[in-house]
Amino acid sequence: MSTTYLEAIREGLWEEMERDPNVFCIGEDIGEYGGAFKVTAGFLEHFGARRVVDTPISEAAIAGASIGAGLMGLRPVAEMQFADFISCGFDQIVNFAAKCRYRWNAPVPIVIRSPSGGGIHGGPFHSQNPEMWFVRTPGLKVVCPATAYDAKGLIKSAIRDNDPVLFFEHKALYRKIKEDLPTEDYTVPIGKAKVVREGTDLSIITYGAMVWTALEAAETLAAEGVSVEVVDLRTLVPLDRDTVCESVRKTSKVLLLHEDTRTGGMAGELAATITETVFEYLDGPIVRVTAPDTPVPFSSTLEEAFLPNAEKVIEKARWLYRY
Amino acid sequence: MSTTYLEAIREGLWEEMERDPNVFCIGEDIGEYGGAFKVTAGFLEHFGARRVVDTPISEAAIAGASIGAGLMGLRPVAEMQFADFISCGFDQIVNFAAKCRYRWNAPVPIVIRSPSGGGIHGGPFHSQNPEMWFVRTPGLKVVCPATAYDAKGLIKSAIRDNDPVLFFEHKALYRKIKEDLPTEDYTVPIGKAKVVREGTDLSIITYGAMVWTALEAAETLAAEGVSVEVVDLRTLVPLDRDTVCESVRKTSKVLLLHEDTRTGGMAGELAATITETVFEYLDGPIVRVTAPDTPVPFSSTLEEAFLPNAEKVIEKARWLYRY
Amino acid sequence: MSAVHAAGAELDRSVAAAGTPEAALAHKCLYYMQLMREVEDRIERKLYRQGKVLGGVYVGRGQEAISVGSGLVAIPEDVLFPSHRDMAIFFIRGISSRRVLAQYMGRVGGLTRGRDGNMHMGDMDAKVVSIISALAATVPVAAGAALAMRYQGSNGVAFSYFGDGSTSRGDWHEGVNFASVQKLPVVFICNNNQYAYSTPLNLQMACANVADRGPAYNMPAEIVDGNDVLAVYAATERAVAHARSGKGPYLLECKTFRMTGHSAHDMAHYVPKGLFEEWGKLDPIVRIQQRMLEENWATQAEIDQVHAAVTAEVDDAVAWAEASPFPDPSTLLEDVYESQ
Amino acid sequence: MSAVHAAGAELDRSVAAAGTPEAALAHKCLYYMQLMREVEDRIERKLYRQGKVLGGVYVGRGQEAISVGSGLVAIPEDVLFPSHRDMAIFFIRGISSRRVLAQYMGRVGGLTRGRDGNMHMGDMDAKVVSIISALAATVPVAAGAALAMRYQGSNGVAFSYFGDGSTSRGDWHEGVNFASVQKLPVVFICNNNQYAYSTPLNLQMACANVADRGPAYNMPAEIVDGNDVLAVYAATERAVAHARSGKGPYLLECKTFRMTGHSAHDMAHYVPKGLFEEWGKLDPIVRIQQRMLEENWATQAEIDQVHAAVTAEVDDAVAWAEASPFPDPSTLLEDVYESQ
Ligand SMILES: Cc1ncc(C[n+]2csc(CCOP(=O)(O)OP(=O)(O)O)c2C)c(N)n1
Ligand SMILES: Cc1ncc(C[n+]2csc(CCOP(=O)(O)OP(=O)(O)O)c2C)c(N)n1
Ligand SMILES: [Mg+2]
Ligand SMILES: [Mg+2]
Repeated sequence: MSTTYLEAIREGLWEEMERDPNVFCIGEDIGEYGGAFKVTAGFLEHFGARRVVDTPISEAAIAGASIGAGLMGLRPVAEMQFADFISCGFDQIVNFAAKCRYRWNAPVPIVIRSPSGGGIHGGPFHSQNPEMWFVRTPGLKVVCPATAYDAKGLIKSAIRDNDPVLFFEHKALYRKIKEDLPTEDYTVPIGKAKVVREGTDLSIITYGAMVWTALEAAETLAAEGVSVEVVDLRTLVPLDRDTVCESVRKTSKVLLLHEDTRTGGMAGELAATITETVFEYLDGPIVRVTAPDTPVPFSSTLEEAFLPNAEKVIEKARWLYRY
Repeated sequence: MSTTYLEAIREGLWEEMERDPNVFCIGEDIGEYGGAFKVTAGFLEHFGARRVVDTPISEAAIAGASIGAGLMGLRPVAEMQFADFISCGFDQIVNFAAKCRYRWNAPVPIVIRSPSGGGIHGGPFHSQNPEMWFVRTPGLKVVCPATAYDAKGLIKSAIRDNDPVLFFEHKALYRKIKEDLPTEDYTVPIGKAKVVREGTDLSIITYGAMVWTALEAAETLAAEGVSVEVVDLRTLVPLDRDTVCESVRKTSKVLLLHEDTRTGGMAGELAATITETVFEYLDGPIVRVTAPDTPVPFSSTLEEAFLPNAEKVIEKARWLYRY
Repeated sequence: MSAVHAAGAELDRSVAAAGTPEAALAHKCLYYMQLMREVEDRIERKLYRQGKVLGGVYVGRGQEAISVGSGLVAIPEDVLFPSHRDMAIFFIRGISSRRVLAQYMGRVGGLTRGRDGNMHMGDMDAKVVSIISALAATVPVAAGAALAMRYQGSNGVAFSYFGDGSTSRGDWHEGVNFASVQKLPVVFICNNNQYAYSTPLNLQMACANVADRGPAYNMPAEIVDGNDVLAVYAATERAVAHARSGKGPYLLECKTFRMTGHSAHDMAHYVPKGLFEEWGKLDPIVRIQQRMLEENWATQAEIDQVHAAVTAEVDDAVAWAEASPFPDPSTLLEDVYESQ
Repeated sequence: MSAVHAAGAELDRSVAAAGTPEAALAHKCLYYMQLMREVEDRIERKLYRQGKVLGGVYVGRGQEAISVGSGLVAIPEDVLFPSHRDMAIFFIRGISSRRVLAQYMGRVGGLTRGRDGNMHMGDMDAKVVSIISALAATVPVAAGAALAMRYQGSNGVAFSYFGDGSTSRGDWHEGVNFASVQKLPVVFICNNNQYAYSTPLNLQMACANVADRGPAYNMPAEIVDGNDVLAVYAATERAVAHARSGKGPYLLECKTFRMTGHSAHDMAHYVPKGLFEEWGKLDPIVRIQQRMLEENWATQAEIDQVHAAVTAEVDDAVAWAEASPFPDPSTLLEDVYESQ
């Protein structure tokens, strides 16, 4: 039976709570209501209020209480109702959670789950991709799964990880994609990218919902005789630089793709990594396809123009291929 | 008479308050005490409590109240006691201030001054360089002056600017550098980089305190016959991509330097900009010299190892020159 | 300000016809409450279901007395910070139902020109500041506006609106504390509708009333029946008098009930059914109508006429909004900064 | 736990010699207050001036009764969250003055191995959680630790310490609110020393006492003389009994005065001179000594002996700390993540 991206996360969380009594959930409206997106639907009934902690509207307290519980040896999984509200608990994450181990050897094994991304007419405050705030903060791990399989495997790894993990769930994927999942327990390692399509002419390096955009573009380009390799980073920190560079060595042409806005986005880090590591292999400029540097607009006409899509990727890829 | 970097900011702020009755200061301990670094020493006596507003320990309220006053047509200049505490008022800055104009055409002409940077044994919470959190957030401008002249000219431009400006003052420069300043009113435009040393072999692109490190390295390298061009970005947003690319066209070799940690740092954005714009001019890998991906350590031995310095720049530059 | 409303003529007429100031006030209250109810009904029960309104839809059905009763106290100098359930504030400040509907439909005629949706809108000319999604974020911003008004020598007051759940946020505390230390002219107006999304009060706060938080800031706090528009009006007058006279902020807790789910997609299964019935009997529009009849401030025919006028106004507004174009994608990059 | 202290033998002896539990408690209090005073004096007045301690130095001189009187109430299960003026907590939890001094000097012998400085230290084995600089950030973290203890079936209580100024922060409010909604076992202990850096109380809060904030959370709040170590001890016993019994958090406001500048570089010109004199008379160490003499809990010779033992302990600790190496730069990249 096929499992959606949302259901995969739900299952991963559920199984980890069954497996380890130290795992618990905390967040706004996650109990009786089951969470804004229903990821924890049924959890309260099954696990009880001790392990499914509904909180006041207090993102700093959600993050802070998770840290406190993590320091005490529990494994809290906190939910931000939308990734856009993570900025309300920001200091706890970037200054408290991120630096405890480094400063006084105190592990903070917490997971912060955040539905992020656009494409659902959410407008400026329900569509953001805030991963780079955390990618640039040493001490945090950052995970952005693109598939149901990875979402389940990575949420499990995140929960078992002994460092603070930011887990970004692309909300447009929640109910849009599904696949058959193994019935037995499995994990996907944090820090390993995956070549999701092999190719020889050009590499698209991407993550999150844009993996699907890249695959769509690759399909069209294949018909035109352009062989595109697609690398799904899966984890942004730690970054699997080896897999990225390996792909560049193979194709010599790189298109970096993300839904996040351009300036200061992940593409920058990738471009720097590539030029400093495999510069000699490059056979053309490194090209970026990203959202422009604006807030996420609400209206469909604008949001469509704002979000990267296969067309935009194809156009840039064609140009790069011919370069 | 020579003016320090700190005194230059103080003068710029003072003159703007004299010039425009809508300009006022707000922050913790900025009144009678004159601010943690004494940037506003004497302001309370001269301008009175109406225009020098001491606040409770409430960074969100400092940012939020500044936004409210800015919406009403005033020009608040807020002080974060240390840049490290800006994460406590984060949501106000990245979601409120940054998006008002875009969303409902409401300008938020505020300046947030923050002493940032290491080298003063401040440890993990008094040494951070948080500029990239804001560089990646559309709607904010980000300014990082390196000299007393620029500090004064840019604080004035920031105050006169009709968009929210994050103004990072490198605290290690406060009393370390000085120069003669013009006696007449002047400004330095936001968004314009400056070639602070001309060269032909290699470009170092940098900003903030690292400009001095770059110049020191360039001096040593000159003695070895390597002609280094040093570009001081001065403003990170808007980014003067033209000046950066112009320098690369000239030298064909680039070393990117910042005090901020490596992953997700400004060097990434620069590397991406360069490879997508002037790839053909590149005659070697783009090289980064940055702090490593750790919190800022306290002990001198570690902090020294952590911070980029002329030696580290020289070593990389030599390698690149020979490449 | 009524000129911008299609039904403005009817409002002016009925206010003028009212015998006493009290009756005139009641007429105004009825008009704005009816208008808010009608616009929100149209949005939530029609346009949203037709797919013409996208994104989140939050309505203030049953809570109209709060924004209307308090908003009508505001003078032009005052700056208002409505929450996501205070639509009437926009109408009272002269923003037409046309523009509000266009906003919901993502059209250029909306206050954000399609850049943002629903109640995420503002207009500094009308002195209405847009919320951002992050709850209570406007609270310190309202304090800053109040600081600015005192700075500028204006006698304006900031009206800061929020729900019960929003008082849990750090920004709420920082903003209220700063306002009270600085004795700023702010009235803090809480719509305590007993739920925050699915979260009931007892999971939100340990105190019995939001007003119990007043003493923490040495700030007077008053509880008022939030479904009685004239009571809200009177209490707001007290609050505003306090704030305007320089005595500092004032907290008004309006007890009410959210007669809907949190937003249009939420069926509110978590709310005990009996509560809807109980509070349904206290509907603020029905109550003001009854009062108007009892006090002879209006006849049933006049009351019906208000409803008819409002319905006609909203029909026109919907048509106007639907005729307003979607934003041109070529404008995508505009307005992030003053000049690009 | 006294074994880790060089002067532990003297402490054990004097406690054992005390005739009554009260006298024994007084001896403990004196020892820890003296030790904190001596270590801080050495740091601020000697090592800092010699350039051997770098960075910010904040001391709790004159406030020792608060961390000592409350910290001695803690049982091993309890988790403590000291503020930057609560050094004695570390000693009470068995962390030696050697390691504390090494911490200040940035040596590997410090609790953070030179990675952080001054009071930014913790040790989960001793159940002491490190502050971060951002004030009040530990407040929600303490609530989380309390949640964990209840979850784990422990009867531990979280001791959350902070200053008057820290109560202005949003995190403080969110943490206290969450703890009170969840009825978590936390005692919130405020050292109200009347200043936050240069900021006096009246610019920090509009209420007269921090305790006035209790009702906002339906939380008992008590004011105690923070310069009377036995009074602090007794009040903490009440607070802890409440929290440990499952009734939820308790707020203890310890009135005191900061007898120094904010940090070693601050001359506190903004503090009216008279206040130092006035509060100097209420020095908590002098007061417990007087009490001990009055009550015949100790002789002057015994009191002098405590001081001598503490001085000797600190002499040894300074030497030990100075002998501890600076961190090896080759370790620079370690410990950011579990495995690199
Ligand atoms: C900081 C933040 N966290 C979470 C949300 C999601 N959210 C939107 S409205 C809402 C409930 C608000 O409750 P309340 O303040 O009582 O206002 P009401 O909707 O009841 O009028 C929540 C949790 C948000 N908008 N902002
Ligand atoms: C969020 C934040 N803002 C500002 C500071 C700078 N700062 C350090 S201590 C201090 C004063 C603290 O006052 P209080 O809470 O009363 O504690 P006290 O020092 O008086 O014990 C300030 C403003 C900080 N550490 N954190
Ligand atoms: Mg509510
Ligand atoms: Mg204090």
